[in-house]
Amino acid sequence: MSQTLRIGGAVGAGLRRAMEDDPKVILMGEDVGKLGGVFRVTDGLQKDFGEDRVIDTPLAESGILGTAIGLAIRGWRPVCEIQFNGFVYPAFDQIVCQLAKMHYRSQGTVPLPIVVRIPCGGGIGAVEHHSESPEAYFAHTAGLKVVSCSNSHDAYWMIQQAIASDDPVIFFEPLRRYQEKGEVDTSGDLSQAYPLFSTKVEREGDDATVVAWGSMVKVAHDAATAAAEEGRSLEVVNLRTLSPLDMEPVYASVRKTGRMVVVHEAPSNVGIGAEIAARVTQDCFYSLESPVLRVTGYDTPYPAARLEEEYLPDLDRVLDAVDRTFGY
Amino acid sequence: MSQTLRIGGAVGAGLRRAMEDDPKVILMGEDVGKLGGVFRVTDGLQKDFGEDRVIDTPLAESGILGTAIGLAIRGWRPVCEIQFNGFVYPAFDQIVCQLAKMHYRSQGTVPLPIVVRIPCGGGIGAVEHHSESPEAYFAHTAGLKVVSCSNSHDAYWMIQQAIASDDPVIFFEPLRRYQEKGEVDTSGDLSQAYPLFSTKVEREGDDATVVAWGSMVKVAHDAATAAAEEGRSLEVVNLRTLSPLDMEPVYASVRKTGRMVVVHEAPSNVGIGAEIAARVTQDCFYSLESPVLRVTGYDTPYPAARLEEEYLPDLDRVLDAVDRTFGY
Amino acid sequence: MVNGDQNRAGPKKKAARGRKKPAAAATGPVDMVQLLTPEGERVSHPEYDVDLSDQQYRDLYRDMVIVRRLDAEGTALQRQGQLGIWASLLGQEAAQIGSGRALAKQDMVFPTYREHGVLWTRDIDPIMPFGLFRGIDLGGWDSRKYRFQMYTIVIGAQSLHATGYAMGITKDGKVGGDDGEAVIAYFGDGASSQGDVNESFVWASVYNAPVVFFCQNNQYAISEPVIRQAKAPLYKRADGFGFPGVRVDGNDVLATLAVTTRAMDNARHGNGPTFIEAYTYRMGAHTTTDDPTRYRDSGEVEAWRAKDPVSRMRTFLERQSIADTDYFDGIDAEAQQHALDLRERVIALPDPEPGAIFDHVYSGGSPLVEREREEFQAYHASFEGSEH
Amino acid sequence: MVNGDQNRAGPKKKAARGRKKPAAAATGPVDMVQLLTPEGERVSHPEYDVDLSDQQYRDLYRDMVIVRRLDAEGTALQRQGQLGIWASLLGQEAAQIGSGRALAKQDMVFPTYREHGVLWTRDIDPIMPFGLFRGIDLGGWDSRKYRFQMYTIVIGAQSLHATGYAMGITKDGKVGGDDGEAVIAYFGDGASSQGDVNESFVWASVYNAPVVFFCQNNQYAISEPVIRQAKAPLYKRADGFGFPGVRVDGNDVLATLAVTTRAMDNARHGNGPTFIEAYTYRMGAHTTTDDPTRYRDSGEVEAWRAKDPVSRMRTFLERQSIADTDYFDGIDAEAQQHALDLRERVIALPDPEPGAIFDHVYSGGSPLVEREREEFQAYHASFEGSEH
Ligand SMILES: Cc1ncc(C[n+]2csc(CCOP(=O)(O)OP(=O)(O)O)c2C)c(N)n1
Ligand SMILES: Cc1ncc(C[n+]2csc(CCOP(=O)(O)OP(=O)(O)O)c2C)c(N)n1
Ligand SMILES: [Mg+2]
Ligand SMILES: [Mg+2]
Repeated sequence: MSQTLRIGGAVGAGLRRAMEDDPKVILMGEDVGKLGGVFRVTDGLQKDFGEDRVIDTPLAESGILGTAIGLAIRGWRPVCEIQFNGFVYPAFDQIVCQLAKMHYRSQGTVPLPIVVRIPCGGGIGAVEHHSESPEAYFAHTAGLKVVSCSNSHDAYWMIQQAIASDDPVIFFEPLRRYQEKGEVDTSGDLSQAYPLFSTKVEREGDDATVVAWGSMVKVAHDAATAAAEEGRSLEVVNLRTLSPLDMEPVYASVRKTGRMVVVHEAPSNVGIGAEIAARVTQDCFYSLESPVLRVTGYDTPYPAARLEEEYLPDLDRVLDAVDRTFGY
Repeated sequence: MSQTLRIGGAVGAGLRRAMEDDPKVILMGEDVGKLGGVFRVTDGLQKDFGEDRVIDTPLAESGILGTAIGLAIRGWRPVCEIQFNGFVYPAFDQIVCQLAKMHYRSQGTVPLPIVVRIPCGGGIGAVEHHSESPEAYFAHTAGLKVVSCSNSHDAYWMIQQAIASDDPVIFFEPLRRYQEKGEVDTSGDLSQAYPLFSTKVEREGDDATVVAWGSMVKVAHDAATAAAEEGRSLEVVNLRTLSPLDMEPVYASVRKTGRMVVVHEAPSNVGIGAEIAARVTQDCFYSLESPVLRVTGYDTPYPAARLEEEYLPDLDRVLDAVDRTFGY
Repeated sequence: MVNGDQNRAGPKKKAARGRKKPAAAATGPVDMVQLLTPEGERVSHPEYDVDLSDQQYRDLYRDMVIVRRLDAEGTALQRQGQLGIWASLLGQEAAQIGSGRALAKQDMVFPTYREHGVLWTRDIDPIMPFGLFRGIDLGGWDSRKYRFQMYTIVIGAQSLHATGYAMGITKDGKVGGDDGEAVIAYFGDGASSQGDVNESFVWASVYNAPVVFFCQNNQYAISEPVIRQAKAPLYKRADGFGFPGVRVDGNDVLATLAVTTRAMDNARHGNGPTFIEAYTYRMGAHTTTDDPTRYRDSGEVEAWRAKDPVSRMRTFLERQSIADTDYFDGIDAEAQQHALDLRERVIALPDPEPGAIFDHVYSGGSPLVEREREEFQAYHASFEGSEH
Repeated sequence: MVNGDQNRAGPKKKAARGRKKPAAAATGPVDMVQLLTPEGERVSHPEYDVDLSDQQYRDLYRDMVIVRRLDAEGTALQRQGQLGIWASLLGQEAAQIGSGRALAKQDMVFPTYREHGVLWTRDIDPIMPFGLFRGIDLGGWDSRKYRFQMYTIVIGAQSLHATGYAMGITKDGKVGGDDGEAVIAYFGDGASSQGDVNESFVWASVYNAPVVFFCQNNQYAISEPVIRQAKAPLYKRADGFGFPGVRVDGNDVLATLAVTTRAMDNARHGNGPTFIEAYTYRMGAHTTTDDPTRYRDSGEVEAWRAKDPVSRMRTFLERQSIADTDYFDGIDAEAQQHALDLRERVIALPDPEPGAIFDHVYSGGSPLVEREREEFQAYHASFEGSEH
């Protein structure tokens, strides 16, 4: 079975299926109920599953995460929505000190199967705090798993896999791509879907590797298409899992191409791009024709909306970096 | 003038001098007043400067940071103490969304000269949340400056420089070294002190470079001493500033030695070691005889106290990594 | 800029009395301070009153009409693609003008993102926040100069800043007299759930800070009715933290003025914080991206329309013969003029230079940011002449 | 393990009456529920009472003596280097035993790091938390099995967990009858300032969650007296959030039992949360690393010693002839036996295997952690035979 769904709709469809499959799955967040979320991702779910399973919470993110933890201890499987990326920080303590550590603290006796959904990244002309990419904070936090979907098919399956995971998962959704449509193969079940914590080579190429996730995957594909016109063959790797990283496909790719560019919207400094560069350099030292280069948001706060086009990595900046890998 | 001071005492002496020099400097935190802080760093300051300038706050870290921001807007220069590293997270939102961004948001009209003092790292046999090294979170946050002192002299001067900075500074203190004594040259003034945001080569060597900060600097020096006995000459670089990084001395060192090991207590994944590795690889690609290796805490939550000796980088692990850089 | 006669309309100490003091009719409901009923009737309250000249009454009306008109212009500009988003104050004019006009020059305001009306009362060019909503800056004003902080988007964060600022006032010895300074912190009903807001109550109480918490309970946090935030009336929250809370009819500019004036005076005289819950209603959408028909019915909206803050004031002015049709028409025309002027100037606001991304990250600079700035410039220079 | 006769001592539904119901003397102070004065006099309270058998009175005394003795052993073990740190409950025995004995088997406890007394009432081997204080684990127990959560060190965090758990009870349909489930969340006076604690009040109220917030106001948060946290009495906090708050004499085990029983029953019957402030005193140091002489004087400590929870209960038992010297001596001996047994077993607790660092980071595993585990093992193997 195949369906055409927008990415936002695919997350919603995945949530719906997870709720049907497991009566313990509940949704919590600001405006997720009657409104269906500010992006309508949870549209219709409260109507169909009731206020008991789709919960409009008070406006306090620490409260959302903290009560979700209590609910999970009780045996529920909460999926928390953080309305925008920049509003996850009030919950940071609960995420870093409790959500990430409970399983370890309890010697494995108290898992916390909680998913935290965060619309991520910029590009929609929003005001401050609505366009950030906070994934590095969570990837640096042992005990959390962090993933990012980038197309409808992945959105549909990855959200279900995240919910089925007994580990807490920070689930990033590519905010500015919510409206983009794609084919979703809804047949089969979770066990048949591409594994959640696995990276995927989405386009094969020989000359250089472009690694991306979330909103930037499309940019990477566009760059590969443009490069192909110029006779350069780029391999596009969709990271999908940001923690733990699935490095083998990345290593395999760079061993083939010898060159790598990592693209992300977050600032470069101490970002996930740095980790990939460090690991690739360590494990593929003699395969590298040039250092791993990063194309990222700049090391500034996210700027005013009318500057974001300059701030965010785009096709040209990716191609420019690819060119530079040939300059070594 | 030279004085022998413990590192904790040197921070205290620096705070005292800053308070004498500028009546706008105030201290805030849990137990910083009458008790003098749980490590006695602020001992005697409330007695001498009064409750108005040394403030025992309510037990709420977001409140400490949030009110400090208001006080700074009013023209005060708050120095906030976070009692232990693991308790900074309730203040994370105020730090990341407000402290880091106000100057940018205001187009430079509203500086926030706030220092956040955080005792950092493990090694004291404490319970959970008392032994963490959260510096990567802050270094990844544009708008913050992040430094780490590692000896008495630096402690004395760096805290004063941090307070004098108009930018917000996250100031890490090497918790397990508070009691270690060192010479402090208290003569001169701030303008003559070694610049705050500058890295320092503390021991010259030719064969490999060891980069460290905070508590790990001593480990690096010990490793260099041990290596010297085996005929290997290590250069020890004390990073001091974690954001912005001062990379030139690091590059210069690796261009000389060709090999580098970065040591930190925080987990490796998306840590500052990754950033250093990525930048060194990019800017010194042809100087590297081997990839930059990292010796760090493991990618687990900080373990129970009786496991920390195994968890924390030590002399042997550093030497092992140095050996491995010769294996490429 | 057209921002004319803006005398502070707070209760005068020695104001010439108006022609006649409007008669106070029935007593308002005790659990909500009211001095002007929805029907425009002046009522008395056992504890609060205002003593205003006709001119002051008219000024309050004028303020409300103008900020409503400017706000409508914000919405229109967004619809026309001139703004990225707009957060309308429609329905909350009395709460904002009444509280704003209660402030003294030396007081400091910590707003949310919706306090365009309060901003107006500070003699600030109303264009100031439009850079934020247009996406050309993040606020970008000198909040100390204007004694009006930048808009805060993270819900509740500013309540702690306000409290800290107020603590600073105390440290400066600037409380205790009529010329004392005080702070007002605005936030919404939704914000009352945030840890930060509750922590600010702790701090304000413990340090007896000269701060007034002004909560506009407009009944909604986006789609969520206030019942999702609290079972008890919000104003009751304060008592348990050790300072007084009061609920005022937030659609009654006179009551809001009276209650806020008293609270600010208490603060500036060293008597500590007050929590004010202004009971009002967000007549429009949460912001221009919101569709309120998804979560509330028109009946509710209509019921609140009958309590409109502007029309009740107009009825009052008419009944008391404080103003006539000519006056009202004049104000409407003035408001229209303000709006047209604003529109023109907003549309003319230039985009920032691309390199502005790198400005003001730090006061003391950063080699990383400077390196990125240089690379950025070199990169852009490489396109010069190309079609990029 | 020696953890003998531990019948739940809550008010019996159909308990055989004791020989004589102890006479209630004067009425306790109304702002603090008290049933037993510091002098051991049984007083009545207009709203609260307990109806206990002699055995139950004795059991409460026994509980307090034993947990005090075990606690002293914790302190001693730390002094002797067997523990990294110990957080003593000295002085808070009545608050912990009274509240703990009010719980039903099906109830769930969310403690801080100091609730060793409550733990005792749950029929849990008192050695359980010693792994944490010894530094061999981070708690490490199955909190669901014991219906007693792991100790929480981040101040206030557990109040939200407790509230969420309670919401889950409601979702499970497990409220509304005598067999309903309820939750008790412990925290300190200092914790009352944390955003999380206040947010948990919001949540509990809005969802009418079956949770009791039990705040042991032991007058200090490390060195800071409660006046640094609040101007108003803490129990008043609840009212503004929409649920009842009550202050109980936390050194009175009977009053604490009575008040907690009522609150838990209300919760389990679907009547929502209660906030209990147990007014008590931390007689010892904050933890073994603390030196309280730096911030409080002995006079204050002595004044509180006169209100000791254990001795007032002993006086009561003596006066009412519910127990005699033989009994007391027997309890002391039993407590001593418990302590010696505990000491022996604590000292015998083995250190974890080094590789335990890598266990249980994830339920579903992680290639990074596994790689590090392997490298760790290879690295350690390389030292084998060496003097390392
Ligand atoms: C910390 C945080 N969480 C979520 C949001 C998204 N958000 C913006 S406004 C709003 C509702 C605010 O409601 P209220 O406090 O009542 O103020 P109002 O908009 O009604 O004036 C929400 C949830 C935010 N800005 N900050
Ligand atoms: C978030 C956080 N901040 C600071 C600390 C350090 N700390 C541990 S106990 C304590 C005082 C707690 O006081 P209170 O809540 O009254 O509990 P008590 O220790 O008196 O039982 C502090 C500040 C902490 N554990 N967590
Ligand atoms: Mg609202
Ligand atoms: Mg206490």
